[in-house]
Amino acid sequence: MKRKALSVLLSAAMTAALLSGCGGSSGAASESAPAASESAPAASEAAPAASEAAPAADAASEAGADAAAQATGGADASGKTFAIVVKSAGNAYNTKEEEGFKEVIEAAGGTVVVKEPEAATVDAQITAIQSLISQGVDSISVAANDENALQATLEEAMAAGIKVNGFDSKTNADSRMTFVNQAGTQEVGQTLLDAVYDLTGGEGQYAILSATSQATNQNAWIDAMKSIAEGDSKYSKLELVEVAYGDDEPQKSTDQTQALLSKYPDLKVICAPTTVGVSAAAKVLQDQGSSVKLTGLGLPSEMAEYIGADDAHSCPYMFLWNPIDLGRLAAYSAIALVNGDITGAVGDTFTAGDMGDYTLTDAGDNGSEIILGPPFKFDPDNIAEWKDVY
Amino acid sequence: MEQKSLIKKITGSREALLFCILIALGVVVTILNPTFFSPTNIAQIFRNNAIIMIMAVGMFCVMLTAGIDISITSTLAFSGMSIGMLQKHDIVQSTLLMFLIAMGIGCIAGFLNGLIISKGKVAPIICTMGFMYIWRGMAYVVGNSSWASGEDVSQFAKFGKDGTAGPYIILIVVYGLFFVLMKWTKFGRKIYAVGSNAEAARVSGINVDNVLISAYTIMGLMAGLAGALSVSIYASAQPNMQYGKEMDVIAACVIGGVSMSGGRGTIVGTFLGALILAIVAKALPLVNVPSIAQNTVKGVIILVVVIVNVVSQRMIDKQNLERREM
Amino acid sequence: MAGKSGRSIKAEQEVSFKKLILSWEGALFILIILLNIFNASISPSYTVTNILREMPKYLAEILMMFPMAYILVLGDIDISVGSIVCLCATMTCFISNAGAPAIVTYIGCLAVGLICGMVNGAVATRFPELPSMIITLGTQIIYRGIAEISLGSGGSVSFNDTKKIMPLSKKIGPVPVVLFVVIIAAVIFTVVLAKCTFGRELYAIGSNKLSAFYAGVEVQKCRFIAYSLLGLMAGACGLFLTAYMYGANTTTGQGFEMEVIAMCVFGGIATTGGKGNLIGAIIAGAIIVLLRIALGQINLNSQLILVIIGAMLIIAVLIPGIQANLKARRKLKQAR
Amino acid sequence: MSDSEYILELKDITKIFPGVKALNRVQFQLKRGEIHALMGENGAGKSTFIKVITGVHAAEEGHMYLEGEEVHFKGPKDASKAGIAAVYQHPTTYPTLSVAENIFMGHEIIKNGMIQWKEMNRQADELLSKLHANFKSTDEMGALSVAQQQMTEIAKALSTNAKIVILDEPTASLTANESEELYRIVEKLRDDGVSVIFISHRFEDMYRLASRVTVFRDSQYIGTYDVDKITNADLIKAMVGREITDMFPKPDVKIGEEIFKIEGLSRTGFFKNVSLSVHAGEIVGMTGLVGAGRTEVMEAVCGITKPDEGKVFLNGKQLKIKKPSDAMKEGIILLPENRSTQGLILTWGLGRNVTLPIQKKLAKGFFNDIKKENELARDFLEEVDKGAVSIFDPASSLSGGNQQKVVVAKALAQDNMKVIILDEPTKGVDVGAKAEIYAIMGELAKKGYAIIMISSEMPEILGMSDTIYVMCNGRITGCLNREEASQEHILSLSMEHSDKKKEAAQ
Repeated sequence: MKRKALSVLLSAAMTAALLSGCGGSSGAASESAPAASESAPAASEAAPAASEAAPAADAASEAGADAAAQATGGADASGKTFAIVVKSAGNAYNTKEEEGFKEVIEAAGGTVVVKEPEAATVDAQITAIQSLISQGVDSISVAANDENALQATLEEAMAAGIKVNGFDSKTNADSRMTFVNQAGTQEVGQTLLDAVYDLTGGEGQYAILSATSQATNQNAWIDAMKSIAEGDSKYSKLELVEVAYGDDEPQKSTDQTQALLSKYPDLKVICAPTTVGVSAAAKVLQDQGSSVKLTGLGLPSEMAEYIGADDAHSCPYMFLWNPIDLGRLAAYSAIALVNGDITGAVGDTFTAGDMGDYTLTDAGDNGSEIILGPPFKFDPDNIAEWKDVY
Repeated sequence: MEQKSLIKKITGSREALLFCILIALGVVVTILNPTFFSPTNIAQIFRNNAIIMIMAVGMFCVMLTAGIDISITSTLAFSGMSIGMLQKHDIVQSTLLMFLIAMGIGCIAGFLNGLIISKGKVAPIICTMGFMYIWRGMAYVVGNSSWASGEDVSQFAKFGKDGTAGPYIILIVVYGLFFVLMKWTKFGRKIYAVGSNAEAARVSGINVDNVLISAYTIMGLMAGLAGALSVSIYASAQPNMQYGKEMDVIAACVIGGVSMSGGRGTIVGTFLGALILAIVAKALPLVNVPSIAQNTVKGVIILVVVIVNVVSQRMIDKQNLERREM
Repeated sequence: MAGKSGRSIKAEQEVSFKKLILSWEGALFILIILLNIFNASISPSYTVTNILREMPKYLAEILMMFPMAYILVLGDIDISVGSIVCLCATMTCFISNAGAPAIVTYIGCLAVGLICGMVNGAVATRFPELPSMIITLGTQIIYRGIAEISLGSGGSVSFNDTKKIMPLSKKIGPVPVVLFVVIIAAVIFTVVLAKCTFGRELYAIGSNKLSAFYAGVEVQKCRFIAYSLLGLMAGACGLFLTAYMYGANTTTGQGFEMEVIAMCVFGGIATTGGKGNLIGAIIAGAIIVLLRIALGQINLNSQLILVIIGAMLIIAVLIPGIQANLKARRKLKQAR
Repeated sequence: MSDSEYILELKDITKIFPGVKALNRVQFQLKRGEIHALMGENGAGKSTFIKVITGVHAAEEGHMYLEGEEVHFKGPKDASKAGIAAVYQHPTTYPTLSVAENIFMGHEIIKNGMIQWKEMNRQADELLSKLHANFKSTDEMGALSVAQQQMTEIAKALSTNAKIVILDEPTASLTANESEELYRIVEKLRDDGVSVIFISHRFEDMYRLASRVTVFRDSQYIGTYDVDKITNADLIKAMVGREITDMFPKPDVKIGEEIFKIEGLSRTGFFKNVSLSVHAGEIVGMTGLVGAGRTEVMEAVCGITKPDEGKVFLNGKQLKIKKPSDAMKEGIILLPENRSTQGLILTWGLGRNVTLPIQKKLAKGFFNDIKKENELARDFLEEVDKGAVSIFDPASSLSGGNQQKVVVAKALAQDNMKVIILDEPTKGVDVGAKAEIYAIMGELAKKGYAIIMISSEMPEILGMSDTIYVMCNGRITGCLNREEASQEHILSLSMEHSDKKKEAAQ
């Protein structure tokens, strides 16, 4: 009998431990709790990024409350709760998006809920969104891990009166009201292809190192590159030898890069439109002192090591947009949706604070999109400045 | 007569068989793509798989005791992220210290596993499953949603840079050390003894709990070392580092002939098993098998190797029976 | 003890209410009540409607928990189920997109799962020398590999016509269809394990394979059935997941095997076989799911949730050992 | 060296396990250079006592003197350092390691911190040749027979240069001539000045070897006797606590028609061309060396393994048996040799164990009929009269003899039983329980069942069987009836073949 009493005691102790454990950790996670009062560090960190494409501009002047006042631009989000669902936890790029999102919503007086799924899978995102529906948030901004897989869940959210917009990585038209696109697909394709054209000197072999084979964005960009190359005789001397997939894993990306090098001795350029792949490839090329050059899409902080004009660096230049701005624009569009300024129809316009006015355009999939702007070029001249930003 | 004994030796010894498979594999790939057999390629095979190979040594010790550890890549991520963050925030920059810290963290993780498994009588797979979640979560927590990138760890990454001897030296030292340790020392034989028959070991005065704890601590140590090496080789530390690779490590051991029921296996076999997997991973893109099929090929190899092993064992048994005079 | 002759052996088991409450299942039951109070106090959104709405994905997973319990009771383990889910979900989409009617799609999905389970079972029974962990490690990689190959570049597929799978994600009132399926499965699987001859055979095999074989239990047949059932239910899980995801991709079902095994083990089913029951596993599954829902609702860091579940798992498996230890010590004292 | 008469002396040893006193103020004295038998029923505390001596268990109370000086062993290592080596009842070997490693485990030959494999193998081979072993130091332990493993264990004891060697039931799994070999080795040890403690259930072992015998009963010390001064009956009385009048209660049964017949059964590598027949009420004894194929024949008959050729008839009808349940359906019941790994599920209650083979028969559809099962289990357990209180007691809580009776109850519960095969039914069973099991066999014979008993113990083969088949090297080398059977005859038949082989080799 005493034994039995013991088991109850133990289970009670376990529950107690759980209680205290949760108490402690929910405190630690206060960044996402509704009553978040931090603003100073986030704002100051975001300050240099608040400027758009021209980095040298008035960064310092826009700090703190000043930025907030300007940012609201009449948009009022007080009393409303805005949720952001990124692709996965523990990814610096995602954190930057959250940062921008938070800055705008908090300046407008709204509450932010950040959801970082435990893994970059659809079902982790479904779980997160379902939880947000329960909490009765006013808007959800989501960077989808799969274009179609969130449809059922997001439809449910919309049916519950929640405004849904996508950003960074598209969901299909049925499961969103609008989509904040970091850059037009064609534009990215064109930019990358031109970079390849430039680095090869107009002719020769190049390869692409992508993320996973199902990555929506990468596939769209690669398709755009291919179709542009086909359609323009300017690129006729460029030969795309292979699209390799590094699964956004450093090890596999490394393997794949090395395989490309040994398979194609005449290779001139590798184009890696993914942040993990580009840095893995950059390291391989630089370590080996290979003559193959690299370009693609990468985070400046990750790539600073490898960007340089001389042969000691593997990447002369690369591109990316500002993930902080992407987060901010997602926030502005969410506020506009919640306030009814836009409905998600093509042609709607809204003001994104200091970022200016944006118009919803046709995304080509029966839905609308908002394009942040052209991708930004990082070269040896500006990389030092940007590597500390994101 | 001599020839016969040679054949017998090959079929009788797992290592010799694996070595033959390895050679055959190398030859086939080289014929299909001559660039495969180049010094750089071979060097890359070792360098890129140093992490799996090092952890395979620890897994070998654990599997010898009839255990298993599926928390290793989480331990790797936790130790790797820890030193990554230490560098990012410029707290520690010494390469040696980095390795020591990572290995220390690994040791603690391994020790906890060993303690719970031996003293708490918990099934290894369950205990390590719990820690798999815990350490992976801790890796995210210490990272606080950021990662250590090329520039943060640039100093440290010099150690594992392509072309430097660092990773190879670590590989050679680890395998050399454990080859001696497992075969020629009392400590190594104790691990074998516990895995072969824990009850007998207890009766003959071996402290079984201590042996288990040391085996898991070695595993943790290796995972920590692999964590540091991984940060150095890939010049980055992310919380999802090497996710799911524990299965590759187990597969390497199993292909290498380490028995899951304990007490059987050699360090050479483990090495060859890891090498076969490494060559397959390296060779597939070279012989134009789409990388998408890589997993399937890997799975098939695992199954084929273990089934062939069983079938050949049955055939040997049957032959022995038929030879028996009546 | 009575004298040698005329002694009669007791054949009635004392059923005590106290014993029932203080068993592992009883402790879990008390825990789940406490947990609900705790959950409700930390999350204002912790309402029945919300829980029912958030549950389906977990419920689909729990469908696999029942046969997984069988496998664990047998002393085996199957780590390929996550991959079977992926393959089934993928094939469901292909079958449906090829124009098959709804019913054919459903059956096709279940059939794929069943075949995967049967392959596991066939290898495991044909080569009983091999540890099930190794076999299913191999098939785990192969099944997901096949899904990856069939998905090709793009790595995901979605339904052309989502109407076909709509009935599966429907709700009757606030209650999702999958909950009814889970309840039916729970009743069948629990009763079979606890009350039927097949369940008894599973326990016999898990407790002592050789004794069971000598006693006429068809060990390999039972194992084959258990693996097949697990495959079938993994198919069912995949089917429901596609209904919630309108498709499938290469990460579908990733990590499910460990979550499902964790539920069983938390519920008191030992991986060494022969121990535990489904009632414990069901309560344990509910505890884990409800805790995840509540912690998700207060937006706790998703990784911290995993840390908590990992810690719970370790504590749960440590308790019986500690308990036995204390008991032994007390008995030693009494004997002195 | 001390001049004490006793090399080892234990006084008032008490050992407590959770809930039970395993040893209660036990005494023991071992003279220098003697072979001392330690006897007692199962559960009397002999094995625990040995483990106290070897330091595996620490005694709660009492003193232990080695060469007249008090010693306290903290673990098995201390004992082995002090020159005490033990060969346990179940060989505690490492099946995946080599013979040499098994011998030198714990005291490897080490130079500069490195194990000297060559030297170890050489010394191991030396030891093995001393024991006339027919295997090498590099062989894998798991591939050896039980007797060979036993021999390795003895080599291990020798390798430590032990002063005291403890043998815990070393002959339990050995056959007559293997035992003979063992006796020779033990005597040689004694002649070399080693003191030996010898635990056994077999009286022949004791008479053959020991000069003195100590008896334990119910965890208590009963007495120490000179072997040549105590009668068999007195010894049994000391062990059992009561007198056993008739050890082999073989009833006079009229043997009926032939029920069961095996014709030309063969399985490659195990047995060849085995034929035998059993009549109603007949007890057929099967004997021979361990490894002669006796168990394997019966396992093939019962569907445990598949024979390559041969026929099995029941009541003149040829049977097709592919799996154990087929045999059970036909009414052929096997009581396997190893209770704990083959016969019972130790963690289960007795009732569940008894009804496992018939649960499907009792079931209502798919559902277990638990009420009926429990009643039936109780009835049959009462029939064999074993020492349990409830059918829910776990089988592990019973002693070896009582476990065997549960196995018998399990067989009896199968109502269609026609042929019953008992494989070593009294192995490791104490004297009292042995007699009860023989009585049950007698009862079964009276009821007209056909009974096959596999046994290595000559007394029970001679005492219980109507017909005796002797096997050697996979073949039946002789069939004797009760009258013509004698120990010498059986022994010569069971070694016939191997002798021939030896001759051929020479």
